Amino acid sequence: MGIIGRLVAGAALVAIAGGVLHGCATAPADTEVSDRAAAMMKSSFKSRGQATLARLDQDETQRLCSEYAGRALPASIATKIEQANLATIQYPADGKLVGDWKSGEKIAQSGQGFQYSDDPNKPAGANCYACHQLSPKELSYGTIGPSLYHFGKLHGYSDATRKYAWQKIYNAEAFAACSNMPRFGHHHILTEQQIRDVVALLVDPASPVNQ
Amino acid sequence: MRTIIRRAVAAAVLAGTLAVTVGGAFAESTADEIAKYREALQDGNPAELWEARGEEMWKAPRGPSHVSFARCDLGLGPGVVKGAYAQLPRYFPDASRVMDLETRLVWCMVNQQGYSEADATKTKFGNGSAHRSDLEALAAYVTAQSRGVKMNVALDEPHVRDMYRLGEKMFYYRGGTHDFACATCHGDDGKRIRLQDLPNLTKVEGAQKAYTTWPAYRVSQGELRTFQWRLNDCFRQQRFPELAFGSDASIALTAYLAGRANGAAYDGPAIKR
Amino acid sequence: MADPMKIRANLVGDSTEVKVLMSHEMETGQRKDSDGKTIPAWFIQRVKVTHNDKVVLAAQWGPAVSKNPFVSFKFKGGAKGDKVTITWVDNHDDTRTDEATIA
Amino acid sequence: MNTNRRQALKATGAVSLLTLVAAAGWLEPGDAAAAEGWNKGAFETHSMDETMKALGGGAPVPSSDIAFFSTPDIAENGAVVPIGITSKVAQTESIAILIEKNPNMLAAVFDIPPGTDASLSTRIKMGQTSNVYALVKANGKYYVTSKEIKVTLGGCGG
Repeated sequence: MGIIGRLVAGAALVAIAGGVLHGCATAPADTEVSDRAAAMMKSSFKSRGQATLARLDQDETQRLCSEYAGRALPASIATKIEQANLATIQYPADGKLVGDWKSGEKIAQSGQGFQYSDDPNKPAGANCYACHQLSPKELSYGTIGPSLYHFGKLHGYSDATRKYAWQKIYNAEAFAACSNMPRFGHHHILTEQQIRDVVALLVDPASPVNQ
Repeated sequence: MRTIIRRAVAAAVLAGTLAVTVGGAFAESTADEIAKYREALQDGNPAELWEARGEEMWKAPRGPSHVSFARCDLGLGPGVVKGAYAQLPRYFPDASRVMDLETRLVWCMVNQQGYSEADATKTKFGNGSAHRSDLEALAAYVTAQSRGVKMNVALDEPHVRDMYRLGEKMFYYRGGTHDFACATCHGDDGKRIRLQDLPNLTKVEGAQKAYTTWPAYRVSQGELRTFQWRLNDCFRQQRFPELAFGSDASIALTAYLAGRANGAAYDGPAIKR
Repeated sequence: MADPMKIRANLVGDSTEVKVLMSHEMETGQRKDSDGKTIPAWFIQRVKVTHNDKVVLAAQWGPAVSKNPFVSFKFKGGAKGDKVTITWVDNHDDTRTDEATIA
Repeated sequence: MNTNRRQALKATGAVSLLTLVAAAGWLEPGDAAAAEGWNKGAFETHSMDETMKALGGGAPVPSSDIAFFSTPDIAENGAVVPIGITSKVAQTESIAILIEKNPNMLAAVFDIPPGTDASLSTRIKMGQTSNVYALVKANGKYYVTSKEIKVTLGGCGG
């Protein structure tokens, strides 16, 4: 993501924080426990390889989603999280959103990347199959997210579908506040080309997902 | 040539029997077959090999002080093992700390057997016969002595209660490059990651089923793993930094999950994928 | 020295059911360590089970038998109190013998 | 484990291993060739044809008298795949397990003396989805059945 993009995102997230502080109904005791838990984690985890202690520092989206976890997220906060995250989404300069589904399938299969046990020089995967059904050939798929089998076929092979797939992979919080799905573009988990390839896996009529 | 012969034989075999799975398996039959797989494993659990080694270790004089665990108090009195795991973590006044089984074993090794902290925790997680973990063997033995005993973590004890509440916060703490919290994978009913069922740890039944089946022999690793390992490796996959062995955070999260398992009969060490 | 086996021998009807777990790496010789060096093969090659000096099962294994091997089988002629003896030998010529009483 | 068995195990330690196996007629003490009771050639084959040659037999006949039990169609992990085989072929002398796509095909051979059920279970490793063969030797002849076992990927770090 470009520097400008980051600044915009940062500003948007600061704006959410301001709004939340006013409407905050959390009991002081609970905040105190949260603060102590965060401090305890800082002293109980240790940096290892690429996974440094900085990973425990929450951004505003993570903080709010943790705070409201296990209970209903107020609509106003959900909207603010979604708007702030929508503002982070970057698009390729050449406007090309769709790559090679075959490469996308490999990315969808791979769970490598960002663990302290992973080689930081190897490209990360998106591990889509951990949570989603995609190609019917892969029996070993998870169900944390919805089935994406026939994604393109069902949504239509339109520009709108392609753009939505790009956005959702780039930053899922833009559409579903506190989604379980990682923000692959926003956190630079995938490169621009990798996102294109995963988009292709979803929207290319020739992809096994649409057979 | 070789391949051709092999194929020919295979074809002959296929033609001659109906024992071959017909292609096109789908989700329900996959789940059924995985259930069959797990059931078939129950017949012989290599965790017993760890239990036997742990029992020898528990009874033998060890360390620079050459004393056994006979004086080690897991909460029910010196040397008492039966049922002890079902009440851990608990607050130990002699250590002024809430401890889980592994931290308590280390405490006894350091304070009674004369080991240094570093020596006691040198091989926290074993790796093959060249790097065996005494702690994993001891944990296998101690936990097996609570089989069938109902989980009964003292949540009314203030120190334990506090750790439970901190652990609950940790459970929902999102962070890292992937925004994961424990709750990301363990906050809903009936979910799987790949083909692995994910217990919903926010529900009592889910926490009971999960907590009471650790430690476990992991067939994927050929090792017996304790709950400290379970948490350590979850956080690795969460893309978090490393959870330190026996750290307060590890005990807080254990207290939360063990406390939620209260009332269920302990059923480990188990065997798992 | 290798760890003891865990042997269960139970009379079921007129058969003795034997279940044994052995502590062994069963290293295939196909894996590499973190430095990229091949880990040498190390596995049990032969197993022999006897009851009253009579062989009731003999096996030859390759490295495709799982780590910490498990075998279950039945033989006829055992009685409660009899001994079942199991010996394995691996490719390092390391060996281990344990016995259990039929219950 | 009960204490009795533990004591039994300890008592065994006192018995000389060589005495024990010599009594069983398995190894002769001092026999330099003792270690050769393992059919090296048979464990280094890559096809049914080669394996049969190494075992000294001809092409096996498909038989419906051989069956798998407690053997799932899908293994959650290839490191431990439970395999149960029962042979109803008369005079079964041995049962072998072969995995087509493993680096070496033969996994294990069990000799079944008279008085022992021609039925056993064990656990084997599979590198990938493959056909698994149950090969039975009876009265000097070979019989076979097979099934495909799928090996799945797992885990969030996979």
